[in-house]
Amino acid sequence: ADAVEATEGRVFAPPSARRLARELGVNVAAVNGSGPGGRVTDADVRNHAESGGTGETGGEAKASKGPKQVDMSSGKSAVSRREDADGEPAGAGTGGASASAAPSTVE
Amino acid sequence: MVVGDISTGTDVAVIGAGPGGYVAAIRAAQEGLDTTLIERDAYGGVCLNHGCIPSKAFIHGADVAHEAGNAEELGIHADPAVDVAQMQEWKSGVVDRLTGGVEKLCKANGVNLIEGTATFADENKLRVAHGGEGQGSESIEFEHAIVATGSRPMQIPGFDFADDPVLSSRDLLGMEAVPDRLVVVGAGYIGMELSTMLAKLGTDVTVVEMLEDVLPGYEDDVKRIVRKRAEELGIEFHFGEGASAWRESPNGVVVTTETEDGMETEYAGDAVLVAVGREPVTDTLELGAVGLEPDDRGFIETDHQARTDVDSIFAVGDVAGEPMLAHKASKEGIVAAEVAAGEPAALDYQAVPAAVFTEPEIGTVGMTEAEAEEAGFDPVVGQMPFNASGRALTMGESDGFVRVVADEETGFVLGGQIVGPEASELVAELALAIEMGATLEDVAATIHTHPTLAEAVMEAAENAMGTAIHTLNR
Amino acid sequence: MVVGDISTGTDVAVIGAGPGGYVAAIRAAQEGLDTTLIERDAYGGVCLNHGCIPSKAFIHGADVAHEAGNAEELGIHADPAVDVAQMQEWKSGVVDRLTGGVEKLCKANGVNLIEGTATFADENKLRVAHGGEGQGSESIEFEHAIVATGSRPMQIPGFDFADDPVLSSRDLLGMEAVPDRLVVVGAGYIGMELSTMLAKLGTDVTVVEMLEDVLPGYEDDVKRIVRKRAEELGIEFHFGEGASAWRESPNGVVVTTETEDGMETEYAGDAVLVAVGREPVTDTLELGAVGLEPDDRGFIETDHQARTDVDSIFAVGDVAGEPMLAHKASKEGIVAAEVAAGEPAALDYQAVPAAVFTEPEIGTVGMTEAEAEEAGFDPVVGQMPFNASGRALTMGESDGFVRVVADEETGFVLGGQIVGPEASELVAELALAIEMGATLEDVAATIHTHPTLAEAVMEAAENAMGTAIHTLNR
Ligand SMILES: Cc1cc2nc3c(=O)[nH]c(=O)nc-3n(C[C@H](O)[C@H](O)[C@H](O)COP(=O)(O)OP(=O)(O)OC[C@H]3O[C@@H](n4cnc5c(N)ncnc54)[C@H](O)[C@@H]3O)c2cc1C
Ligand SMILES: Cc1cc2nc3c(=O)[nH]c(=O)nc-3n(C[C@H](O)[C@H](O)[C@H](O)COP(=O)(O)OP(=O)(O)OC[C@H]3O[C@@H](n4cnc5c(N)ncnc54)[C@H](O)[C@@H]3O)c2cc1C
Repeated sequence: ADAVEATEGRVFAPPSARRLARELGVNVAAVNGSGPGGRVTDADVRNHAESGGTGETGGEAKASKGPKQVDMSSGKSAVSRREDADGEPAGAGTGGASASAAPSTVE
Repeated sequence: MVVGDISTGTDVAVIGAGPGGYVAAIRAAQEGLDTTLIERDAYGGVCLNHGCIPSKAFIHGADVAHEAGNAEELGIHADPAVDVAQMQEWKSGVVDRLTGGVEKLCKANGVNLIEGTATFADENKLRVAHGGEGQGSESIEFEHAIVATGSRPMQIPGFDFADDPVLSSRDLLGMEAVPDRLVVVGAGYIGMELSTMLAKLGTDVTVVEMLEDVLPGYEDDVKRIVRKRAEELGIEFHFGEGASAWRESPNGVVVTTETEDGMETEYAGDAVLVAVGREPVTDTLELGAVGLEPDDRGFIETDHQARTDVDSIFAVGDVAGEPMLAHKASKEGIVAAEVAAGEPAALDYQAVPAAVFTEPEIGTVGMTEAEAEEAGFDPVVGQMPFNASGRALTMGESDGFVRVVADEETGFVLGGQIVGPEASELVAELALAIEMGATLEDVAATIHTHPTLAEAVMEAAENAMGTAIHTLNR
Repeated sequence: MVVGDISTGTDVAVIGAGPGGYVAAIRAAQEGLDTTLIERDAYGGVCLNHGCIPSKAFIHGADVAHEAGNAEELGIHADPAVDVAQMQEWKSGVVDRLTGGVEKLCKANGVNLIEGTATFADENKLRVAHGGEGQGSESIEFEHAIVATGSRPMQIPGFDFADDPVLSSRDLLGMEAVPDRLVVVGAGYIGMELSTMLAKLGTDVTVVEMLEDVLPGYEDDVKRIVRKRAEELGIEFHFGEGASAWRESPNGVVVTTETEDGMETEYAGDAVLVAVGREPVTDTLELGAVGLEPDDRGFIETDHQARTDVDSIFAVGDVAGEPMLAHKASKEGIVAAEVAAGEPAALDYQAVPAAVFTEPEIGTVGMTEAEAEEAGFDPVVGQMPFNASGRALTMGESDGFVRVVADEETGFVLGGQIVGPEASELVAELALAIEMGATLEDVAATIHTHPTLAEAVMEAAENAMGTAIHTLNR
């Protein structure tokens, strides 16, 4: 549990994606979201973890915003991680559930 | 062509100003289209004038009176006298305010309003006959037409709404006094809502229903609670009996029912309310002129963009099929208007919530457990009874529950069934959860205000996950 | 060590059985930890015994009576007599049922329950003193302790709750009769909820408040509606005056207030209720034994996992800081229990909703427009007044509105402020929207049942997008 990080400021990722991030030791604020407005999905978190990203706080990442956002570890900008979120669609790999895309994902 | 016929052109002609039509017209105008809305009766359609709104106003009034008269346990001693004529007047005030609002909103958005009955001349032309005879008519050429002509109460053989003691829901909602005794034919949602309301206002209600239970389409444990409460209010149910005839009697009417194997029974009342369903209104339209034909049940068929088989014509609301609900009509109206404006809109919603304003209320959205199974999911179900909810108990309510249905593997919320206080409101959160593709965990992890009924939604999600605090997990 | 002292060991010792503690204990036990819950007074803590639950029960009772007595417009004529002693008995029944439920749930989940006052001996040991003198004590060795000792009403100089006519919220909620005249010191949420409730039950309420308005922390347009309705109920407000002294008088008490520039005024009542805030309870714990010291305001500081500076000790609920709300306490309790069990849990929620059960209710969640600006967003705001809501009008309610605050660029919902009927329930949908990272479009595109108050949430989102149907868009 020591790897669990605090993310201050608003995070635009559902609770389930935030929990996954904690489990994988990823700072969700550092993940570039592929959802509408940059919303972070489970797949985004997994991609981020697989590509070796962990604790960076994404100063530029849309997933987290607000002045209180504190760089908890490396200070690397999430911009450098942008290539990680290579077009994985929101809700990818969710089996048969048609409910996996929020209204705003339909553009 | 009739002499004196004026002909005008419009981008979008909307026929019928119910929640399907007026919403379509406003959105079309917002999209910058020249929009004309034609209504032959009253702005707001059935919903505002004879349906949702007047029924809920009376139900609220009946609730206030009933609750106060039955709160001895809470230390409240009252014997409310209800002046139904006055309640009617209040209800009419509410209706007038809302229908006036619809008219104002249409105008403010730049919608042209025309009073009259529209019929199709061809695929791009309507004829509008104004009011009574000799009031003239006009032609309207349109790029797109949106048909939103709604529905009317169904009649059954032998029961004609033209006869005084045979009441439709509309007749009943116009009442100046409550009947002492009423026979209600049909235990669907409209029959149940009105019966419950009347029972609270003091009417002896007898409900006859062809099927074996109330509220077809709802699950047994949901029905049971509503039926039990209705019975406690004094409503008498007779299932498996179809109304076959009625006759006048010295003090009202006698309704004859028949079972499948021919057993007849008679029930007496001051009048008989027939609430056996609603049928789409297409006979006002001369659909033949554009080559459209209603389906077996009388609906106009439409695709995922609310288009009919005729490219220039959309259909929305009750006339376009089930569920016959105001909010489904409005959604279709919005989509039709946006498609007419060239937007990539579609009827891609995941779920249409529905409410029944009985005692207690029912709110449902998405799939039941059985439906989820049928759809190929491996459903997991969580439940929270209101008798374990702090808020429910402080309201003197403990019947009912919140149930959440989800996909076991992914946790996605697939549906919810709520029966209990404010169920109609509580279902909104689950509707959003379904549309968002939220998981049980998402709902469970969202902090819910204490003490509220909405906590039960969270708790039901936790129960499905095996982590509920206020119920025992399976 | 005291002679006869038994010593037992436990994985998790939870101190205090309020909504912070009992929830933590149940979750810890669910996680498979050996869990011991120590409570010195009553299961359920302040919330169930003297706070949320009894206040909402009385508020509901007062509402039923008041609504029935003021529904002439609806044609309902009633003059309810309220037997407050009976209402008290009903309320106690509700409380007993819920606190009994808490005890049962703890046991069913395998939590060991101990009655007594816990104090720290060291970082892994508690001393528990049972009941009165001579009842003995025991020691409990723990792996982790969760402090959930809650809060108590604050006193102000000169007003001692030990004096009979000086009432705390707890005293007031134990009343067997309503006072004819009451002076209330403090117009925060507890003062306002109780004043409103009493006014509905017939008390002449005079509220004195040091600040210049009711409900500090809420926006002006929210406060205005609640204050106006309170005034209509006959509540008299005196702002900018602090209560400085009281004395007995032949028929009750006289309370003296003082303005900033020393002007004194006197107000008479049967008694005086002091509701000026609550302070954390840490003095029961001997925190010094583990080297912990409360902060300036008396709270125990914790991190994002509810841990104190001592590794083995967590603190949750009112004792761990603002907002002092039951549901925030429960959330912290769950997280502390999960962290103690080795789970990667954290207090990473995005928003804590809050409700005020005044007339009408207030429900808020997330950021206000000003807070969003401060946080660096470019907020866009949408609003739907309840006087344009069909459901609100059918309930005879038209005051208030739903406001949604979002980020202009991304559309993400950041917050909501609701004042109006059922605001406490309606805010749940916006809380889910915020946690999910939903956009305005997500909320607007979700079909909402007609006619419900929840439609106003959708409409407010549409208003922010410039596509509202039932309000004029800016
Ligand atoms: C008692 C009762 C209670 C109900 N309660 C609810 C509820 O709580 N929630 C809910 O969602 N639904 C409820 N409904 C159903 C709801 O009223 C309908 O689903 C809704 O009104 C459908 O809207 P619409 O726009 O399709 O048609 P309607 O509201 O039926 O409006 C159609 C309009 O078209 C006009 N029209 C028809 N033909 C022409 C023509 N040729 N030219 C011009 N105008 C024409 C009609 O005069 C009418 O005004 C209730 C219905 C009833 C009867
Ligand atoms: C009138 C009123 C109305 C309220 N309404 C609401 C509302 O509507 N919604 C809401 O969210 N909040 C409301 N609150 C606030 C709510 O009651 C608190 O936020 C909540 O009770 C905090 O929970 P807790 O678990 O932190 O502490 P508490 O509920 O205060 O419980 C602490 C428990 O610890 C016990 N304890 C203390 N020291 C020891 C010790 N050393 N050993 C053993 N036991 C100990 C106490 O006896 C107590 O039972 C209201 C409060 C009041 C007074």
